[in-house]
Amino acid sequence: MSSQRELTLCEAIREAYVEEMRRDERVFMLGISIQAGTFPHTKNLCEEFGTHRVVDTPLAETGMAGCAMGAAQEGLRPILDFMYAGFSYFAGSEVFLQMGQYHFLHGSQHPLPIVMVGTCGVGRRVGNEHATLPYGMAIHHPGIKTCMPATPYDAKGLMKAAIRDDNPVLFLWHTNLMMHKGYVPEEDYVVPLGVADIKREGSDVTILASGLQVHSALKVAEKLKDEISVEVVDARSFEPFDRESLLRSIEKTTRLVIVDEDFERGGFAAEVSAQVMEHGYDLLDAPVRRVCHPNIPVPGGYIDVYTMPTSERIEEAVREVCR
Amino acid sequence: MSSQRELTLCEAIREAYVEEMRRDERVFMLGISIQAGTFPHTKNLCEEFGTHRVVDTPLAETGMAGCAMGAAQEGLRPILDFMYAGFSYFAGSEVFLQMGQYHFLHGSQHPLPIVMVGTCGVGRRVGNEHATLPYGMAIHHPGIKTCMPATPYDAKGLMKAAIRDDNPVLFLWHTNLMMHKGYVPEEDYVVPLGVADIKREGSDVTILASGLQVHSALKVAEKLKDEISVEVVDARSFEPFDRESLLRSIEKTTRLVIVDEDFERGGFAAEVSAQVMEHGYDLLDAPVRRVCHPNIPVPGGYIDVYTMPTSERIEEAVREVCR
Amino acid sequence: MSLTNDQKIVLFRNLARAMALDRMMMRVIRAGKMVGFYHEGGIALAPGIAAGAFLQKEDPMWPHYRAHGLAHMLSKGIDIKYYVAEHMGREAGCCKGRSSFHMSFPEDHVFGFSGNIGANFPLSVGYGFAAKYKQSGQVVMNCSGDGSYGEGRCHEALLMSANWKLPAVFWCEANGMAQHSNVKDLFPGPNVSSLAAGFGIPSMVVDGQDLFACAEAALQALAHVRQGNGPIFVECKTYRVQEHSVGGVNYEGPNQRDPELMAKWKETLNPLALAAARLLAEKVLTQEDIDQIKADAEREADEVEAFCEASPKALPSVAEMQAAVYTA
Amino acid sequence: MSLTNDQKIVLFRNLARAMALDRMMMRVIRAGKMVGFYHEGGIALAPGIAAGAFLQKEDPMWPHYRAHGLAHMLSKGIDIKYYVAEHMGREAGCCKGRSSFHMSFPEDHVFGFSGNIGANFPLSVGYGFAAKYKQSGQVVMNCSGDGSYGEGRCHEALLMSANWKLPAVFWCEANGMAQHSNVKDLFPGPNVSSLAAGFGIPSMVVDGQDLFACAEAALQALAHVRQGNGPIFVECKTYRVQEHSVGGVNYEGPNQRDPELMAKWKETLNPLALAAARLLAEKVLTQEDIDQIKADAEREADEVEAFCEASPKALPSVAEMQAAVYTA
Ligand SMILES: Cc1ncc(C[n+]2csc(CCOP(=O)(O)OP(=O)(O)O)c2C)c(N)n1
Ligand SMILES: Cc1ncc(C[n+]2csc(CCOP(=O)(O)OP(=O)(O)O)c2C)c(N)n1
Ligand SMILES: [Mg+2]
Ligand SMILES: [Mg+2]
Repeated sequence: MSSQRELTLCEAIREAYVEEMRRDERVFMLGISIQAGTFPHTKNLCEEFGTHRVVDTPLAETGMAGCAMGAAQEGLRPILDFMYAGFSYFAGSEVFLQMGQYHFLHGSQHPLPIVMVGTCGVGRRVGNEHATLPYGMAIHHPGIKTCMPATPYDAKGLMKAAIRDDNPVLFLWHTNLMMHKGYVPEEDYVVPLGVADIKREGSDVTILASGLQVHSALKVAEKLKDEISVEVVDARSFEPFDRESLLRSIEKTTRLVIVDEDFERGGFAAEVSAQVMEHGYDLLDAPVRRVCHPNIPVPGGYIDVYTMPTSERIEEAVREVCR
Repeated sequence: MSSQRELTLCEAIREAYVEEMRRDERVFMLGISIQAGTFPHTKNLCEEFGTHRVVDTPLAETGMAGCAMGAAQEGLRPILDFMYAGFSYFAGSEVFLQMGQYHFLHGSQHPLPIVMVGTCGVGRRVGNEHATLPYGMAIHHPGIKTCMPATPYDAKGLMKAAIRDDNPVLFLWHTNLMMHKGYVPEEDYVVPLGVADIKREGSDVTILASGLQVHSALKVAEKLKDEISVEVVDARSFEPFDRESLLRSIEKTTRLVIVDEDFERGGFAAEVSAQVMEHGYDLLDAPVRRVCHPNIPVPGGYIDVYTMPTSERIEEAVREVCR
Repeated sequence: MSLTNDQKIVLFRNLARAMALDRMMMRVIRAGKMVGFYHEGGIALAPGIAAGAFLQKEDPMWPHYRAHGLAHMLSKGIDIKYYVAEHMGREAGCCKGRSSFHMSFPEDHVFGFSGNIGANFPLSVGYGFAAKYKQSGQVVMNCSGDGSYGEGRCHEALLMSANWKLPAVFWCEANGMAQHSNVKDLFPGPNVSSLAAGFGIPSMVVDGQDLFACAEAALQALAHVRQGNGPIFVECKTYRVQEHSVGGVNYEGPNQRDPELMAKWKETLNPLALAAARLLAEKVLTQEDIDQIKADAEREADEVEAFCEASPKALPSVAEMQAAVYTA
Repeated sequence: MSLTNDQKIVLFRNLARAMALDRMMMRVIRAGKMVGFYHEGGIALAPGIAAGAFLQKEDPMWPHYRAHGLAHMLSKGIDIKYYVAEHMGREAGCCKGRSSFHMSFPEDHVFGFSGNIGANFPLSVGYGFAAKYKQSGQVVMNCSGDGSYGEGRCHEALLMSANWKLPAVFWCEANGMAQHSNVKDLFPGPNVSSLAAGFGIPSMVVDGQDLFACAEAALQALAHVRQGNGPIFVECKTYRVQEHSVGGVNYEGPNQRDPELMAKWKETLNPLALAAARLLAEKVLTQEDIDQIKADAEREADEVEAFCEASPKALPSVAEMQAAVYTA
């Protein structure tokens, strides 16, 4: 037994790839410089699967995205690696307007099983295209599922769910978590899309977070534990979003802080706040607060760590809703 | 005096172009087939301004968007016509990630005075790319101002404000309003970006709407006038958004319905709802309701008129918040 | 490569059918019975017939959107009445009445459409990639207009196809126009197929009014591709004798197009008339045969229209549609 | 076109400066004093020096991102210490410490950067368009790598530039690599400049290790462009003798690159050594002059580093930044 086996988040994702590619010959990967492995999640995959299933492409994001869509229409199950998720904007029409809408608009006869992956997140001092987290944009567009793990365990399980899903899934992770270690079972398991996870129980206030911010939230919960009992809900998946679990948590705590590293305006946090307004208004004892990236471009330099939702900003919001 | 002079919305926009192009030689237009005039807003502009200021481009949206950005960096003031606003997704990186962020990321030394225009909106039975309203996506991305007029008067005034603004502005209009007629003064006037307009006063409930939906809201207000006194606030500009005017209205009415023809999830309506949660929680006597395009791709066929926010759906929401 | 008489007759019959359907679509849209757009084919349908003529059911095809790909699809053997029904927003529509101008025939490997011109290019890379991956022997017929070659997506597709030697035909139906612009004002050279050489892709230019020349070019291109030589580019020169889309202007830049020139083209360059003359001269068909084929084509078009009108308007509930966004 | 001795000396000095700065950047990033990425230039900096050498202040330039465009910018006469300070997140940074690897010298018509490779192409269309619109006589120097020519944006830019005869040089620094791929696995031919012909754009291929050959090519290209002949494509063949970006692997596809080959290139193809040998042979400079130039370059690099370190880290408040998104 290997209940203590620890992998990095990248290794966990890689393990999911390997298991699913063994299981299903239709699964292949394409992206820029994935054979060499720009990031460890694709490292040495060619050794087992060959260059025809782990395909390096030219710098050509629309071609890559279209290749994935067309191959999916022809019965394959592509994993499309954008390297940095922000590069997906180069294929804006394919990724946000076409991929999720093709199935419905064509009479729901032919789903497109595509997984798009990319790293993203603030705090690496690289700014803009290399940091942008496109999930706020993705959830706005019908037909694309979107998720982001906070732990290696969730990463492997969500990735397996994504690869087995017949719909397009945008699977993101935070650059600062790539080397984050944690327990990952060797056996086959799936973390379903659309199921949130209570990462810490509490009774005074709920923090909804995802990815790296789950860890910031946990830090705040730990710090405040003698004063305020904080429940940390990991959204895990933005679309489908597990509203029920969140409402159950709020039923208990009556207070909500949403932590979202993406741009605040018109993002995931706004959507959740609006949904809670509509479905949980009577549960609340204080207005929902958002802690997001401010509405400024993601700066590089030393600044970007100050614009992300820090533990200080989260703590402040928690104290405010508990006042 | 011509206080009764009526123009269509397209004519009003065209008049703004003409006046601003006369005033400022740096203003030019580019787009696909704008010389012939795919839509009347550019009809015959070449006669006065020549083909060097009213420029037809190949089908090449990234080239067009980049051309506008580069020309703006070199001191010109481009008006970039995407024809249908949904085509802007082909230049997703330029439009949403670069254009609004260039100024800030480069030390706020050199603004980019660009106006992007496009028609959009549900209800023409053409579906998807020809209907998609990209303002929900635009407001999510810092640095782009975004507006949409409901009347020819506002169209001329907002367009002049947009052209004179030193920042990128995405100026949209609803396809179904292109031929909508209304009073437009001959003289020079500006409708500032970021100022909402009360299109009808009321005291029981506020409807926030924009574009075509202002007219649906007005219809509902008229229909309900003996039962419920509806105030119709026209957002006019999504970013900057005039939160103050909205909050003043809610202070009076204590109830809010947001009508938004864009996809519901993570859109403008979600953002407004979240802001009202944060800044107007104590003003509300009922939870805010959204009436939006459901989270499905914009269908074509006869269906799309059933998915847009109809008067019936708006009325239902109004009655619900007033219960 | 030369065509058999039987092949010529099929091609001719299909062109007659496509042109009759094109006229029917015009009647229908003018009568207000169509939802969405229609972009008349006019005398530009020979290339589409040729493009579809020699494909197997399994060979993926992206039809050029002019005449909404009716020529391509019927030539490939698809029963297009379900697609016409789609244009009329009917339950019988191939997209369940949800799309207005998208087609969907996944079993015939015609997977759909997009309102964004140029969307075909990246998708065709995927079709070709899959063919190679599966070693299925499929070939890809990627049809679009000369204007579409402005989009950078064509570059990425030409590049990937050439680099991976994908089995794909870049089939360009060059009518010299793109919406309200003359392509000579948008492209710095006489043929957009000049792009192919930069990628080492062979190309040919064909008279798009000559149905049989187009068909021979298609055969030659498909042979090249099926032999594993990688992609090929075929540019068929044709004409637009009417406005871009029904109800729009017929301009090029700020100027109206010359109506006399278009009338002359219409008269002298009708591909069906040109093909009929050839078949008569070669004694492949008699005038009676030809008249019969044309009459059959008209009747078929009427039947398609009647079929569509008999189908109820598609008006699913929002809940039904919400359940149709994802597959389970 | 031949170069004067004075021109050769300036070019040589600037190459020495750029290579010293490149080494300094490597020291700084390895010491953990840099924020963001650095992509070492190594022996690939001669093309950048040539690209910037003959431009006027008003001529817009997009520097290739390798060695972060330091060579291009200093050659154009820009005081790059503010850009280096940007890399160190300092208040003296040309973007106020907000960008890590973006440059901004609007008065020198170098307007910025983007982390998306290929963003240069559409922007350069805008620079060229504006030059024509204003009849300013400006020319555009649009520099990027061979890998960047995968992006469809290059197609749209080549097309528009050719179509409108814009005054633009497409300057390609072809090091045969793109991240962890060999360009021969990404492009189906020996030269990406083969793309130019499809648009009727003339092109040339130059030895990128020969500083003076690059400079002569730049002069020739600029003369072509300044005479109103429209765009031109120059491909400089060069080498990458280290990993793509500091800290990454040095692979091509699944295989490690050959370290011996790279070591040999480094030894035999150093453009500064090659240029020095020429200048000595032609008696333009003595060994002492050369040593002095190199020593000056090292000193300058140290001074730049010291300047940056003296500047405080930029840490504006969120409120300050929010006020900086729009201009009033
Ligand atoms: C991305 C995008 N840009 C612009 C348009 C508008 N548009 C539709 S068809 C067309 C012209 C296409 O020309 P071509 O490919 O030559 O086909 P043709 O109409 O001549 O047969 C244009 C500009 C569009 N639908 N999508
Ligand atoms: C749109 C986009 N895709 C991918 C990348 C990742 N990337 C950065 S540099 C690079 C290689 C560029 O190669 P080339 O243009 O030849 O320049 P070189 O590094 O060889 O000098 C890649 C793939 C990116 N930054 N942007
Ligand atoms: Mg055409
Ligand atoms: Mg390279």
